[in-house]
Amino acid sequence: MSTLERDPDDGMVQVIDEEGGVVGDVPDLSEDEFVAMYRHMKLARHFDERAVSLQRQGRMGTYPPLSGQEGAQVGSAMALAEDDWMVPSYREHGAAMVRGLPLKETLLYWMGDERGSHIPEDANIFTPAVPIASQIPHATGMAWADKLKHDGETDRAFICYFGDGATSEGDFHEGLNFAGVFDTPNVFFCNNNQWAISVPRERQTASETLAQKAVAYGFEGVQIDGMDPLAVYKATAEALEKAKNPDEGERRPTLIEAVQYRFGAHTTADDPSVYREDDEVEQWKAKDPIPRLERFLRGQGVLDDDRVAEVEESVREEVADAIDAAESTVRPDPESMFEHVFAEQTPEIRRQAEEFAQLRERHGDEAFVEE
Amino acid sequence: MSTLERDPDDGMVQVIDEEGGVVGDVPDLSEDEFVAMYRHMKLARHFDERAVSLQRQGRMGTYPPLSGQEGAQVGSAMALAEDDWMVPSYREHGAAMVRGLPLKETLLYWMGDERGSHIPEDANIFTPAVPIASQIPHATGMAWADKLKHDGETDRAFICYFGDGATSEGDFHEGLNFAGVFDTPNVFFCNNNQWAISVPRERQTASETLAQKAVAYGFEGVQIDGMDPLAVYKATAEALEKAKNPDEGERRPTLIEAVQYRFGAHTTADDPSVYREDDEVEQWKAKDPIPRLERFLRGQGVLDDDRVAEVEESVREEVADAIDAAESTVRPDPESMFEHVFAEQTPEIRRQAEEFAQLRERHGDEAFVEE
Amino acid sequence: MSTQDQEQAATQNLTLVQSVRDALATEMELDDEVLVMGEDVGKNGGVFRATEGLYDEFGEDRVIDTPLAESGIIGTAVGMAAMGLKPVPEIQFSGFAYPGFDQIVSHMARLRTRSRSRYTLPMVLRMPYGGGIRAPEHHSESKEAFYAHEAGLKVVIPSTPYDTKGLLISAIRDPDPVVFMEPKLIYRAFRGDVPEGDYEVPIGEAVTRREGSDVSVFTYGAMTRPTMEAAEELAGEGIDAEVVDLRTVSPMDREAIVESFKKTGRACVVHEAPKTGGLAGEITATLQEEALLYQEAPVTRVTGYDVPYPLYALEDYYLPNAARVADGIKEAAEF
Amino acid sequence: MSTQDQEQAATQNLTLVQSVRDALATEMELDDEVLVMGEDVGKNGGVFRATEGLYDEFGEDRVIDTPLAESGIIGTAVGMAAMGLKPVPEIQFSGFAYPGFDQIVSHMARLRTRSRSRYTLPMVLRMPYGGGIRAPEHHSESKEAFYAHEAGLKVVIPSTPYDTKGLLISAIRDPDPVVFMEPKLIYRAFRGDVPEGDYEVPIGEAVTRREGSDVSVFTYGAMTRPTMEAAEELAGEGIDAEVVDLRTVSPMDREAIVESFKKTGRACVVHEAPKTGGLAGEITATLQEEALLYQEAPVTRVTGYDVPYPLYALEDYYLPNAARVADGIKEAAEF
Ligand SMILES: Cc1ncc(C[n+]2csc(CCOP(=O)(O)OP(=O)(O)O)c2C)c(N)n1
Ligand SMILES: Cc1ncc(C[n+]2csc(CCOP(=O)(O)OP(=O)(O)O)c2C)c(N)n1
Ligand SMILES: [Mg+2]
Ligand SMILES: [Mg+2]
Repeated sequence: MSTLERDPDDGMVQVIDEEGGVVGDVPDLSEDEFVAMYRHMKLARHFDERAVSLQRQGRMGTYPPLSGQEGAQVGSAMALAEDDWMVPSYREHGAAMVRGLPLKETLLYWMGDERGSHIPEDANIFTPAVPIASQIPHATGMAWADKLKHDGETDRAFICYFGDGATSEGDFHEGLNFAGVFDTPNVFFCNNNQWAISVPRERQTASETLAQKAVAYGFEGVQIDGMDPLAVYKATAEALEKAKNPDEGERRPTLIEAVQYRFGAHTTADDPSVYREDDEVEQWKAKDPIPRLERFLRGQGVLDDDRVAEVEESVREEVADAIDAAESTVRPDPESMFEHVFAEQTPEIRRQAEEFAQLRERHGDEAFVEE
Repeated sequence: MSTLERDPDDGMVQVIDEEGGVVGDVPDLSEDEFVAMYRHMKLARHFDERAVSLQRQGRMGTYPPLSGQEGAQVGSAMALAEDDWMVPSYREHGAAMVRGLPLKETLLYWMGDERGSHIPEDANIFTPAVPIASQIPHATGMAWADKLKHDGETDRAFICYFGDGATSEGDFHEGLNFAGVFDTPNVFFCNNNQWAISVPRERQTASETLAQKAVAYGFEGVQIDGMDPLAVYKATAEALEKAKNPDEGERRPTLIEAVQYRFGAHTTADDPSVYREDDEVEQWKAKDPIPRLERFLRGQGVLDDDRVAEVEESVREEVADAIDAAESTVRPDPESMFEHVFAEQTPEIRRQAEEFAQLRERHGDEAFVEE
Repeated sequence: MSTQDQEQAATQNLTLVQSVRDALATEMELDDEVLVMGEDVGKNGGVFRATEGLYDEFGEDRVIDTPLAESGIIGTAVGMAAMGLKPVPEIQFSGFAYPGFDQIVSHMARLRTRSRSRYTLPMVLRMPYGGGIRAPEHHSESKEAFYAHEAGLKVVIPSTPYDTKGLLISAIRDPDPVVFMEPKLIYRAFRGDVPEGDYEVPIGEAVTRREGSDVSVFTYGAMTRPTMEAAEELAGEGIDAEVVDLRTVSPMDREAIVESFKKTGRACVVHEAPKTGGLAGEITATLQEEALLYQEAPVTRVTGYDVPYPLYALEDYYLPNAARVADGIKEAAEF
Repeated sequence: MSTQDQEQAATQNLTLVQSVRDALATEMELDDEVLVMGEDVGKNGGVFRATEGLYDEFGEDRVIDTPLAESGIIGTAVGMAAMGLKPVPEIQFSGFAYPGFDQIVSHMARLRTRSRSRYTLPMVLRMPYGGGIRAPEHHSESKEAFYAHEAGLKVVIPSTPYDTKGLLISAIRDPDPVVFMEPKLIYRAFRGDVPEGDYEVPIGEAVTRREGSDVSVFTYGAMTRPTMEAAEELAGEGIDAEVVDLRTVSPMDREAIVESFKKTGRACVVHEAPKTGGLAGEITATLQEEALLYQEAPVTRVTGYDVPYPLYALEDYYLPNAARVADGIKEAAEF
């Protein structure tokens, strides 16, 4: 039976428990895929640690850490087919790297360099949206376009990520409602990490689960253990299938609530000790998706100390290289500010750009930037 | 058992069937109250007919008819206690008249006279909102204020009206979600009249009922026969009770979906023949709440031919008087445009008002208004 | 299409709203990726009949009745456009665009910039705007200044059937998002010759509706009419007003504005939007920035008042009319 | 409180954001109907700490953490205010007010008018605005012109800790809705003397920060600082600039603006909002309407550019700084 059709009262979907023991149907992944999943998660975690430290050292601006959420991000991203699309929020660089977004881009973006927002042409990733929930209608529209363009048949699905807080916004409601009405090939993936900055999940809504909100849109919602990468993979794969499998009248969007926890601060500008207890953090750390998958894979004989060390080494290198690459990128050309507003500059923008060039000439860049 | 706790699969709550036969628990109303209910409904219907004809004759602007919806409007409004509040949309003048809004005000409002928007100080009715669903957060805020002011205890509830189309707007979602989180004394009353202008109910949302949307907010939703004024009265009374009955932890908002039909056009500017079949209208006319209540009350011996004639006569008189009063009201003072913007006019508004006075003096009103 | 072809092309005599419909039909015929969506645009043909018959002609996949949700309409259109479709969402009245305002200013206006042109939005957001039709509250506002102040949007406001069709076709073909505001007061007020087939009227170019030497009057949309009326009236009194119809309020045709002003040295700006923060301020500032030495009189502003748009019993007092415009022109002329 | 009392009152040395907090605490102490609500304003004390400690002091019924929904926040505050409470909702960054824009322009601004004063809205919508803090996208906009263009709203933008407290107290006591925009760039940039206890700084009154005779410079909020810097610099070069801090951008103190201009005949307007449709246009139009005969040079505008606010690597190039402001003043002075 598809995990999506479960009775909501059956609780969260789980495949491996906190010790890495098998408690559900293990998805059919090859050994390489299992290792890749593990490596992606390690990469995301290590990247995250380094990014936080770059910010602390003043080498990067505000940054939103993802530690604790690797299982949900990597598990779901790996379930996507090559042609599928991902519509992220600001915290999904872990998922985006699985889909081919170079770490360097992510670093540049958080270093305030506009060029970091350019998604490589061959990666089916939408530019991250900062206004909470506002990307949800986009994802619906993208999926809808695909369906319309391919005459109702489609073999692509569109996963859209957002947080627990996002479910309170009108755009969540409108985006999911359109998806229900027009049967768009969407998977709405809610990273319920228990907190929207300082506001706890229970304060966002009185509904018992976030998954049950799908009832309002006439499609299925499922709550899964978001710190179990295999449960995430499985539920996402099933939802993607349902989104694109074109059996007449059976294509439906799905809402997935992946229950998880953000170990760190909301962003580097946030101090979580003000609003939550260390105890709570510790409890959730026991569910850390990385050791959990590692234990499972060691148990399966897929990982051993050597392979783990290899992965750790290669991950460290990859991140270090990306940081070097980002930091050695020449600063963006200030005049680029006037580009990419329209396909063609308007006369007024051209005039302002010229004025700006003269201004810089007159005063030198020292007048603008404290070095 | 409260009708609010029914299994949603049990179908709509009904008290009298289409023939006026009793199929549920008749609410405990006095004979006078039953007659008042009947009279209010007849008044609303007759007012509606006259208003449409005034518009046709060019004596009034665009007007939104309510025929067919009298059962829902009057049944729910009568369930309110004196102290309760009503937060209407643009179509609830039938409900508002039950609560003491003079017909003359409603007429003035649709005649484009700002003074018609002034709700009498002693009527607990909020000014109608035109932007769809935007009044829902107001209702939540009003109820919340009442709860906060009275230290968590409250004996007032706030009913908020909106249509089926309104359930698609973000403000519906946000308003109900806040109500669920803060346990505000609200009853959200959805007049599902099957159409949002030309868009049918099934195109608004894929959810099977609108009532089930309450699941998303952690409170109860109930679907009722909105053309059965007694079912409406009953469900509303129970929901009001639940909203204000201050048993700790038991006060909850409710979403009521009152299934009904708009017999006429969306507004006098609309031509429903473009988008719906006469057949459909005829089918729903068989459920007309007025003959239905009349049959029931005749059966109970509360109404007979004489009393019906009496009611009809007095209703005709009341509407005719209101039209006279509205039409003999002197036109609003053009300078009133500059009033009620702020408690005190700003210097710029004062300047503009003076300029305007000079302009009128210079040109005479002929320059502005074609007579 | 060359000018010659145009002259040969059959013309129809259409109202402004019919020319909206004609532009949509023309582009939908030529380009499969163009689609129309919004509240009541399908079977009902739009509350103003701007999409009449398109549903029957192009089917429900290209003329889409949506749920009642402006943020959903604009937000899904953004997603569609990012995937290469060319959606033309309709907002029923400009006063109901605000639930979707975030999608307009945070996304429609910025997706190209944000993605460094990886994603672009060939979409047109249509909305009737303005007063004078005896409609209820929120149905009569004129808030083009909101959109003109947001970088990344083009804002077009036509005033004739011919321009409406040509500008709307240009807007649909524009690779960037356009807010297309239609003066509903003159949706059916008069007819004009409109060529069959497709043609473009360029975005960003003003047109002189009346040549004159004494005062330049800058206006757009529904206000073009009372302005022309006032200009004709004043001609009898010996004041020769030049009327410039901006047609696009962003990007504004500053060149045409300044050029006209250099000729006359006097100006009056007319719009129905409230005065404070309205575009008359922008135009005035541009004039004195670029041509102060030519200025012979204060630029007069004839605009809506700084009060909420009144219910219709008083709207004729709120909206600039020919008498008020004439006063404004005279004030500039006689200073 | 009389001036004398004020002099005797103890003063604290506060940053601008601390004075926001102080104003809130002061009014909440004096008036039980005042409450604070918004995202993270409770336990967390606001992402900028503007409500720090209020939750502990006044409890969760008066310092309310809400769900993440701006329309819900503003819309429920409208309902509360209509029932007589005095809510002070916080929007975390002005760039996130747009999901609630409909509630602001269709309801906050209009409920008094619509109900003919039966319902009034004694509420203050606080939001930090503006750039320069190295924040992500949408965290740096300056769109006061949107609110100033909507009749029925007052829009206040303080620039000093003293004014912040006094203006916020006035705003809370105002019977009508106020949009209170806080220059987050200078939330902690400097301290100033702020009296303990309550006092008002009147809404709608500009203040002259520096007297001068050559050029009038009109500005507000965070831009007051680079403007003052530029003025001081130019004093060395023999240009004596008068700096007028508007403090309220709607209703604008046109009298003070015109008066200063009549003295100098030259003006420069500085704001960080984009140029087109920004309030510099409004100010310029006012000047030449009321005092053209005094005008000796074009009014120069030193503003943000007409492009989406860039990510932070380039924001220092986007924001007007002292050098640019000095150029703008000089241009006006030397014309
Ligand atoms: C519309 C909007 N309002 C407010 C914010 C400020 N903000 C940024 S992240 C955040 C909390 C988001 O919580 P959630 O949706 O749970 O996602 P998480 O950050 O936990 O991944 C808030 C309030 C924003 N970015 N957009
Ligand atoms: C935000 C907004 N969008 C669009 C409209 C235009 N409009 C007025 S009524 C209506 C349909 C409303 O349908 P429903 O909510 O079912 O209420 P009903 O009119 O059927 O009572 C629409 C689209 C509006 N008033 N407000
Ligand atoms: Mg979260
Ligand atoms: Mg309806």
